[in-house]
Amino acid sequence: MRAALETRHLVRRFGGLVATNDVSITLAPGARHALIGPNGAGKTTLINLLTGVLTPSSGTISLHGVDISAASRSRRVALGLVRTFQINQLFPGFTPLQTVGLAVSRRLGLDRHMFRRIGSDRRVVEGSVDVLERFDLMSVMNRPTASLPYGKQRLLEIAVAIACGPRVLLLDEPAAGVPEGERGEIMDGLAALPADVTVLLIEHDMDLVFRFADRISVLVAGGLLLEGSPAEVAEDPRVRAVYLGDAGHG
Amino acid sequence: MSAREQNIAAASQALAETSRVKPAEIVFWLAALASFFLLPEQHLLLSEVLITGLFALSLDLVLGYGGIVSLGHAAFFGFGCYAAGLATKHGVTDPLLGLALVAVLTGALGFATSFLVLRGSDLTRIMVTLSVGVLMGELANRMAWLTGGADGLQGVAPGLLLGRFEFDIFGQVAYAYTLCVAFVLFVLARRFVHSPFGWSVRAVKENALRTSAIGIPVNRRLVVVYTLAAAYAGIAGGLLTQTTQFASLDLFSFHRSADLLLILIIGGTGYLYGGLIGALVFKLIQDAIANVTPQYWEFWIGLLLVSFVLIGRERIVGLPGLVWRRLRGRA
Amino acid sequence: MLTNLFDGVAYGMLLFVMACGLSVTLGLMNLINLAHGAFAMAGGYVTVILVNRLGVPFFAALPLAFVASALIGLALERTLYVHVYRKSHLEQVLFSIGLVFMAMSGVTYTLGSQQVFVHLPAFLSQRFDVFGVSVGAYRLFIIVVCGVLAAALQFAVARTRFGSRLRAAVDDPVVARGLGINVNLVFAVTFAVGSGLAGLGGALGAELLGLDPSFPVKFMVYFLIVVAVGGSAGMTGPLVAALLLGVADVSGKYYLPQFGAFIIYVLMIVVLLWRPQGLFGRAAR
Amino acid sequence: MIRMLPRLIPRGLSAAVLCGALLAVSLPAAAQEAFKIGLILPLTGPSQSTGKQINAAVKLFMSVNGDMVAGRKVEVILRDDAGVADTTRRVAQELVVKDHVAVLAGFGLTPLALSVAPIATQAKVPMVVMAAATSVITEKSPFIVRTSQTLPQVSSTMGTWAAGQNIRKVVTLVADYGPGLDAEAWFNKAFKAAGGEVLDSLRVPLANPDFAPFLQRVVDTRPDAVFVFTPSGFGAVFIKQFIERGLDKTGIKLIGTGDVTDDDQLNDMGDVTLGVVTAGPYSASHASPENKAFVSAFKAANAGMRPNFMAVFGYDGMQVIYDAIKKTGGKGDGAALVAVMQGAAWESPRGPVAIDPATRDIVQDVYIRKVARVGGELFNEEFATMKQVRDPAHGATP
Repeated sequence: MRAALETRHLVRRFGGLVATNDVSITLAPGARHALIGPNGAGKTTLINLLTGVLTPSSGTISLHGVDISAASRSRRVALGLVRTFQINQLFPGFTPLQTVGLAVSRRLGLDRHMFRRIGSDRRVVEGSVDVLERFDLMSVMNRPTASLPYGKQRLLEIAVAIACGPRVLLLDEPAAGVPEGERGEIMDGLAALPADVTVLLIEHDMDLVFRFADRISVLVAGGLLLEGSPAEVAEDPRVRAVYLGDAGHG
Repeated sequence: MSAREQNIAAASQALAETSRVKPAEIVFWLAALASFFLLPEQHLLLSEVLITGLFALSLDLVLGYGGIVSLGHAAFFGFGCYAAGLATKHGVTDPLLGLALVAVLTGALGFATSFLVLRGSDLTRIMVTLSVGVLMGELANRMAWLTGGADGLQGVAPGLLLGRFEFDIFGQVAYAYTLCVAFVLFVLARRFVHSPFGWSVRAVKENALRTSAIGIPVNRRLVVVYTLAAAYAGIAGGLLTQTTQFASLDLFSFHRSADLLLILIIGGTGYLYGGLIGALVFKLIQDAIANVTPQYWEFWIGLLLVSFVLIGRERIVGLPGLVWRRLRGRA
Repeated sequence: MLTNLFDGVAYGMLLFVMACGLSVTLGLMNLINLAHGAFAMAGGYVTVILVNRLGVPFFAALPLAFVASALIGLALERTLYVHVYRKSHLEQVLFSIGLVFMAMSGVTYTLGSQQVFVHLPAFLSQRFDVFGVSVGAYRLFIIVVCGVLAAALQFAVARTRFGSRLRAAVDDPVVARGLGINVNLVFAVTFAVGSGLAGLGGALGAELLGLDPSFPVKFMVYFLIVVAVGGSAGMTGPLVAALLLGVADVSGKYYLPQFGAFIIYVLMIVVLLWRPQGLFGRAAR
Repeated sequence: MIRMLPRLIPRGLSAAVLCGALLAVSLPAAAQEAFKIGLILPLTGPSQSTGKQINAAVKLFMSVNGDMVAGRKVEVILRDDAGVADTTRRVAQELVVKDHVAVLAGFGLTPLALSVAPIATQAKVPMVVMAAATSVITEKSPFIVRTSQTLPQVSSTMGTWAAGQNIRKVVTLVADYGPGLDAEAWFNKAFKAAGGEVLDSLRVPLANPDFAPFLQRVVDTRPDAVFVFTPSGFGAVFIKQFIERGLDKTGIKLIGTGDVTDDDQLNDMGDVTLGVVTAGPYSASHASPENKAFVSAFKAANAGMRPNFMAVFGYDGMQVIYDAIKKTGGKGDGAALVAVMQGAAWESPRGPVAIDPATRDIVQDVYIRKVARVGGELFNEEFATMKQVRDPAHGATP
């Protein structure tokens, strides 16, 4: 079986500093894979390498067998690699419906139409409703994004990504900053992710990681410390030493 | 109807709602049409307002939708003016054909210079647009053999409009022509901003990072909208030359671009009518102030700019409405 | 031609003194201030009034021009500018254009629109030869004064306590606040000094560049070029940019009078395309 | 609704033509009201001093001569164009269409005058040019009459005079726009015709703040004299830098047109202007009873402001218009007014002047003057006169 996402010996240097050190990760299709590691472990650099913000110093990235190491950002999205952001990157003046509608239009290749009204194509409306229903955003679909509660904005962040029709989804700390009371919504949102989408989750919230992931990779100082099932990771003394014992401050 | 079908109907309606023609819009254009019959003495002024409004609309596409701060938009306006004048002088006397030619040429200039504004910060963009404006003005000045230099482009004599109507000294034909062109361009712009492409341009302004993350090529969108806006500005300039039969270097001046920004701020950005309404209000204010203190009206324009920023546009524009509500509430 | 080089350097130095305040306010407060030239104009007019009407000696008028412009700058910073720091660049542009318009018509109203000049002391109007290069005394004076100022500024930013706070505040205002630096005070002082320097530049330049109410618009582009090309990180960039601009402008007009007006703009566009953050700018902010 | 509008508009067009025809018919009926003069001046912007001077002179003329001529009340409608040509054009058009003015006057700069020329022709309204000085203007419409000056007129006078003063080699330095090029071309032509040699012709961009590099070229070329034209206002900077560069000490003489040593600004420019020789049609110190009366009345009415050449041009413009109203008995249409303006001659504060019947351009004495301090003030002291100079450019090429 071909891997959904695979990195081989990925290295990124900034001058003398090695931010990503020989990272090889393989995600099977439909996997729920989590990436954890203390601050400064190189998680952000890795996600930037995967999405094309940075180019690797050496090593390769492939998506369903296609080498995307040098592909542009929008090309990667077109191939099905989509991300969310740790800090919300939304359109504050758009409504959730408009936001998702635009993403769906793009997915359907309708975004270059200049003289057809957005939503005049029924597939766009249906696609948008699918996503909004899935993440329980129908009730707020016509409110400006900036006025939504933070939890809903976080959900929208994921919803937009799903609206792009990803085959592989990178979730960058989806629960970051979400107040305790709205955490349940996020958990429900993650549970509602389509089963055929491969997910790489980067998260500090260990509770969430262990409930969600079936595989976990631990990143320390730019390199991969170990990879295994949640149980294996939880029991590994090295992980406890470098990370779990420190989780409260991570 | 199932819940899902209801949801789809609701979403479909909500998406259609944003681009629905509102009664106020119909009133606006009916008023514009009525002005043609009811204000024959104001046709010259109204033509100028409309042309300025169209010019402001083109800046709105760049600024209000694309989020690019430009201080040199007059470059395209001026280029359009000269292009239209030169086309007329060198054989393309049909006004509509000339306008089409101008749109293509200015669009090409916009396309070529759009790559300059893609890079860098707001300051860089301001500098580059400002410089392009100065350079265009200087070019027009230098190429006096072609443009007439500082004396302006003389002897522009457009042919009959549609082969039938001569541009008369009262500005009747000029106003009718300007009104028609402005209306057509407005309708096209309106369709454009409500299209998926238009939304993707707005998205770039709202959040470029997210826009690229959903796979929309940000730079290409900006290039297209910049090119389109340049063509619009060029057409506005072309209209000015055709209706006044004249073009001058002042068209490129910094004041034009600065006034234009003020117009857009008065009228509001990002809903297309801002330019047209702003141009009208600006002209009225300019006339009113010029009647009181002809030499120092610039001071009041400056004060207006400062107040708009410090007090906030909403509060100033909303003031009449607020007073009205207060009065009505009391009555 | 060494005389041209000399003239270009004098011109560039003048531009540097006028524009350096702008570069700091841009770097520090992320403020695009198109009204910077208005402070230079204020300094110029203060000098003209002091010297021509009140008979104050030229050398006494220069520091007074600095103080007056700095006070105007401080007053405006505290009352108006402080409200626009957090606004968008577009609003800052509009706001400062508005200020320029008000300053211009204010001066026209009170002092008239004609060009004015400072009556210089006689010995500054001399001209002499240095190693065969013909040199104007006033231009030499400008180079010396501005050179000393540039050195002093460099020292102040690099070595003094205030300078280190300034650099900290430029790098990261949030962190600087956390370290107990009164960022507001740093802003205000910097703005005032920047305005004062612009005023001093205006006072020095009135004679060379001509002073009339359209001064802020005429030279706005030049100031912005200095900042945009030089970058807003520190004093070296703007200084080099100003000198480049001065020399390029003067020699362009000398050797290629037909294209003199194009050179600086083309140069600037090329530099900004090559390095959008300016010659000495930081990679990103 | 929106979709219907385009179909409505062509119908609006034909109605427009109808409206226009109606208005055109109603025009002559307005002729019995006051005689309206549309005065368009740059009251704001960089050329505002021109507007200020002419406006003051027009007011003075009307207070001296009254506002009733040949039984008609004369009314001046003053409009500001800020020195922007398309505004000038629109304002002129409005004055003709809405206010039914009988005469258009003013026009501070060449492009402003040129932009209005087609309107004068189309509406058959006389257009009295009171400032703009490029030769070609009067050829652009048979309704244009000029009472100011032309640059070929003064600069060719200077060229001829200079060649007779032991000045053999000259560098010219002009502002790079229409009038500047006119000045350059006609000075060179006259100077060369009289045996002189032009070493270099420099053109300075109008927006140029620094003359230094251009002056350096002058120094390096070592001519006997440098001939200068700058629009009034720029002259001061130029002379400052001329002195500052030490050109006066190198023996290079400074000659130019009267615009450089504008009477209005001469005192502010200071002693550096002493000895500068210019050619011009008017000096505030012109010795004639007409001028003495004019200057003192002008100063009295304008808080001591000294009249410059622009003021006299405006004053004479009103003279031409008043004369034309008188000669046509207050009943003449545009063509009749222009017809009587052609060939008009009178004694102006600047000396004897006339309107050339063939070209409708001014014929006047051009004086060679030198800046000198008289009674504590700086003046352009006239010391040589070229009698009744016509514009040499009409019908000729430089």
